[in-house]
Amino acid sequence: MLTVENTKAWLLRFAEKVEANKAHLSDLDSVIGDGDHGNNMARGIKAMQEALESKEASDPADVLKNASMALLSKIGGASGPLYGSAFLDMSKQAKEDASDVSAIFRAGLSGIQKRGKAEPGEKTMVDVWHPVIKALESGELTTDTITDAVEATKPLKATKGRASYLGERSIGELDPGAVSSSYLFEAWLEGED
Amino acid sequence: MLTVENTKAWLLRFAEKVEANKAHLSDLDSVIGDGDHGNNMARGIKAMQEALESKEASDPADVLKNASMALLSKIGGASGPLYGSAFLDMSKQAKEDASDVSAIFRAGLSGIQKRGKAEPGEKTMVDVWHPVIKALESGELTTDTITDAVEATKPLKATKGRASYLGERSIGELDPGAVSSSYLFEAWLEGED
Amino acid sequence: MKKIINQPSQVVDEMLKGFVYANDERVERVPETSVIVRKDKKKGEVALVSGGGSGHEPAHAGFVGDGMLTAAVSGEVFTSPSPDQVLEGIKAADQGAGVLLIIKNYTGDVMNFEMAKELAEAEGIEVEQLVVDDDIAVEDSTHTAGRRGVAGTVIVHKMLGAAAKRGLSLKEVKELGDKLVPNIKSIGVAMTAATVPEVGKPGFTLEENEMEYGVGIHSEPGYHRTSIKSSSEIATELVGKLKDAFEFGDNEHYGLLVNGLGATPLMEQYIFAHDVEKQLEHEPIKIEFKKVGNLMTSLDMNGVSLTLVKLQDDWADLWYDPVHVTDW
Amino acid sequence: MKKIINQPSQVVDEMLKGFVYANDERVERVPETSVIVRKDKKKGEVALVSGGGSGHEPAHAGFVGDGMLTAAVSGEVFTSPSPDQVLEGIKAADQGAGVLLIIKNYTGDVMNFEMAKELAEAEGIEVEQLVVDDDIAVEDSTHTAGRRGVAGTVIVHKMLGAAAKRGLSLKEVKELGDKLVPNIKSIGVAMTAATVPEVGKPGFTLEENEMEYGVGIHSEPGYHRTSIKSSSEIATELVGKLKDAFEFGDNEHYGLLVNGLGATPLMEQYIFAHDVEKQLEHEPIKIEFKKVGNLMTSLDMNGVSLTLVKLQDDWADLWYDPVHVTDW
Ligand SMILES: Nc1ncnc2c1ncn2[C@@H]1O[C@H](COP(=O)(O)OP(=O)(O)O)[C@@H](O)[C@H]1O
Ligand SMILES: Nc1ncnc2c1ncn2[C@@H]1O[C@H](COP(=O)(O)OP(=O)(O)O)[C@@H](O)[C@H]1O
Ligand SMILES: [Mg+2]
Ligand SMILES: [Mg+2]
Ligand SMILES: [Mg+2]
Ligand SMILES: [Mg+2]
Repeated sequence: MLTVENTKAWLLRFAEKVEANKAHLSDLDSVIGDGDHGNNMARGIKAMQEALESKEASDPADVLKNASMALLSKIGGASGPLYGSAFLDMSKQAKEDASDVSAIFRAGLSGIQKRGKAEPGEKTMVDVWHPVIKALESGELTTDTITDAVEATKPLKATKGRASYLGERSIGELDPGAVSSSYLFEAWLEGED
Repeated sequence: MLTVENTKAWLLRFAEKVEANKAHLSDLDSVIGDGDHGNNMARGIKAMQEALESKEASDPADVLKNASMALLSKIGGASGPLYGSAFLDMSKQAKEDASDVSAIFRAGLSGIQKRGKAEPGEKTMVDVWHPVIKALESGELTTDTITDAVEATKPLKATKGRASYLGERSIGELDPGAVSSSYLFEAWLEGED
Repeated sequence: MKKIINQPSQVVDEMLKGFVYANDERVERVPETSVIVRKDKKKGEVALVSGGGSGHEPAHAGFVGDGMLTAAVSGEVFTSPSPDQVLEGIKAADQGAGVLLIIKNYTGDVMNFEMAKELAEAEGIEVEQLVVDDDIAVEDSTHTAGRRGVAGTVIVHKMLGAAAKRGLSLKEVKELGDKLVPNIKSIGVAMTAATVPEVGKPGFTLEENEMEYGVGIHSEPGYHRTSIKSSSEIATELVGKLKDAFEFGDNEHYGLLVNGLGATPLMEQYIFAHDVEKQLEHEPIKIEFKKVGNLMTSLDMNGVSLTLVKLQDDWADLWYDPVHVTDW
Repeated sequence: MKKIINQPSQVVDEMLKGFVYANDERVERVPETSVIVRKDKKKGEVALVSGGGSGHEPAHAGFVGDGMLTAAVSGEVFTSPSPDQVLEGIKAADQGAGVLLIIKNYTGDVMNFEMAKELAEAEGIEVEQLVVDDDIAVEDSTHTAGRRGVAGTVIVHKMLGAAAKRGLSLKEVKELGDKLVPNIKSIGVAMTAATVPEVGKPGFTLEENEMEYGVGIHSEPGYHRTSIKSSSEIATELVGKLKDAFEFGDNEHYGLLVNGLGATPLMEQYIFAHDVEKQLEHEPIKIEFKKVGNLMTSLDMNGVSLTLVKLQDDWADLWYDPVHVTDW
């Protein structure tokens, strides 16, 4: 069950993790992308924090929508529209039913896939969202699931996004967007304890 | 006494020395100028060699004139007009009287000074031409005179040409144009043996 | 990192301020946005909006003005602007005849501009989009995000800008663009990678004696790293790639662009252009127009790219139509 | 040395070939010379000839065309062209109304151009000369070859080009130049020195954290070496020097040029322009026009220079007069 409070707390934990790992995310992106994922995400979550603090929210859907707008307008690059779309569709689903968290995350994934057209296995953030949601639906989500999903992006060859230009050379590296997505889910799990 | 033969032989020895010291001249110019004096001189004396070989000369004045035109049109930079003017005025004087070598060199120096307006002590090629000609006139020119004149440019502060922008920092370095001029006089002396 | 900047996070905002300061007779900035729009808008003309990450100057703001772009939207360095910024660009540019978005083919740019298009349409503005994908260094486009959009985009700006100025409708300009884009192909070479100010080190490292063919304008990897070649050898390689891609035929007419990537002096660009000329002499094609200079740069990257456009109809005329922008 | 060239000794010839290839609708090369001359000469107009060593592209050939230079003469890299080359430039440029030589103040340039003037006069062509010495980094001009000619020369090209096009006589153009030159002052900063292709290494060495104020456009030494400063600090220093040199007074009008030295991206030039704007806001003067870009470069030198011209009469109009050259 999402509430205004636990949604805000979750997203602020997410923000902290991104902030703490900003350089790490950019470093990962330097290897198979253009080195800006940490800066992009940090810019976005800073705006999100400000929005969460300054904007009134009457329900969790509102919280998610405010977050969506902030991320969409401040991240930029590929991950901006993807996180923006994910949060927008999560907000819509939360409006319908704030109690079914799996359904809300599933809506987020579908937002990402509508926008980015990536399937699992293309070495993108989808490769974290997809297995994590499956585990959540079957009640088996642990931090290990998340870590494993992130690790599992290593052997993949990128066929979407900027990393795809590396072809074979993208194999053996973590996907930066998968790592930033893992923080979202880890932050969620920490609230479940 | 200048003849067509000894003038040509002299200038070809000069050319050899410049060619052999091209990098050295540019290195000297790197320190207090713009690093091109060796390349400039090498371009010029190559054209001079070609002119000496291809152009008919009925008297030593002609040889000097052909050399002048080649140097003037191929050296470029500051030293081009200076060597060009020197050789042109030497040619004019040789036309008058090919037997008085000191007078010919004196005319060359006056050509350099008309064009470049430098007095002795300004750390230019004038600081080799001037003492060398004085020694020649009193019958005392030796390789030591030449070497000493070159060395004597070291403590001078440049107040003409590109090196002047260095101000005090030009002190302690050889003047590149003084060095290239020393080759001209050394080549002359070698023919006198 | 030797850069004349202040806070790395402020480079885009300060650059835009400097750009407007220098060119205030021609352009203005939409307040609180990263949109540069021409001042002398022409009611009833189709508007062209382009942009993308910053770091490609003079693209795109330098091409805003009569006969080229109506507005340019700048993102952070090498990072697509967000949909709300592009939306502001669309609104500022609209001259009542609809807006064409000219997008370089990168996942981020395409998604952000597409979302902006949806938002603008929701506000009742007619918007079309054109994705430029001229970089033939990416061969296997079925297993990638597709060919990247690079310097050839500038040809699209120029020709469609001229078409819009001539009074073509949005539909016509868009159709012309659809026909034009597949006829533009580019390929580049880098001697050094670009250093993003906020990152502080080059996107990749090339040794003192190395260069790389096929690098993208955000330091994306190329197809072949090698020891440094002469300008003439580089021209042979790049012209060869373009020749294969176009399959040069008799009596075909082309336009040519030599583009400096940021830190390469004009002297070298002209030397390279001369070597390209020598390569093309052996080919059956005719070059109708040429342009050399820094047009679509990659910050301080040292390198050049070569673009050819296979001409049809009156495209050469569109190229020569007068234009009043900062950097043409 | 990472350069896109072939034989270092051939760079000037190959560059000129590439330049003519790219701009053959506007200019041509006088055969067997390094002279670039405009094709559409205007009988009866005063001709302007400028030039100097190569390595300052787009200066000077990029400014040849209607409303600016009639011909440009290129020497070897950083080496003045010889008198016979300048003479060829004068002969090619002459449109029957006399020729003005615009010379940057360097010993070599002055002597070679002066000799060319003498040769041309002997052939019956009326020639005047104007020596530009705008670089205020050289303070003590009585003990040096005098202030150097740098980016401010471009302002002379533009304004006198406009004056010649308006039909002023050689005497009038020369008089305008004599009045204009003392009102132009420049000062630069370098992050790296230029590498002359035939030399193969930079003219001087700056450590990774060093820069130097007052460097000349051939890597002549400046007046102060220091740790790297922010754009804003650099603007403070350079504007301060210009302010002292001009002694800014109320209601004075100026034109402003931010010039990239070759390897500095436009992004940084605009950031710097913005910092200059902020500095000048505190001053009583009014800036009438501004221009930012690579105009008078120094090969691959990383740095910028700042030029101000104190305006009188209709000089601002001359600046805005239309011009058709490759790089304006
Ligand atoms: N089509 C796509 N679908 C899903 N995720 C994608 C797609 N393209 C890129 N991504 C994600 O975006 C991340 C890169 O984001 P970022 O570096 O911020 O943007 P950019 O690539 O524009 O620089 C990748 O690591 C990947 O996870
Ligand atoms: N006014 C002058 N009078 C005499 N010699 C001069 C003068 N100016 C420069 N020189 C000589 O020219 C030399 C530099 O020549 P060079 O490097 O070929 O030309 P540039 O200085 O144009 O690069 C100096 O070392 C000096 O000897
Ligand atoms: Mg990235
Ligand atoms: Mg020199
Ligand atoms: Mg990016
Ligand atoms: Mg020189």
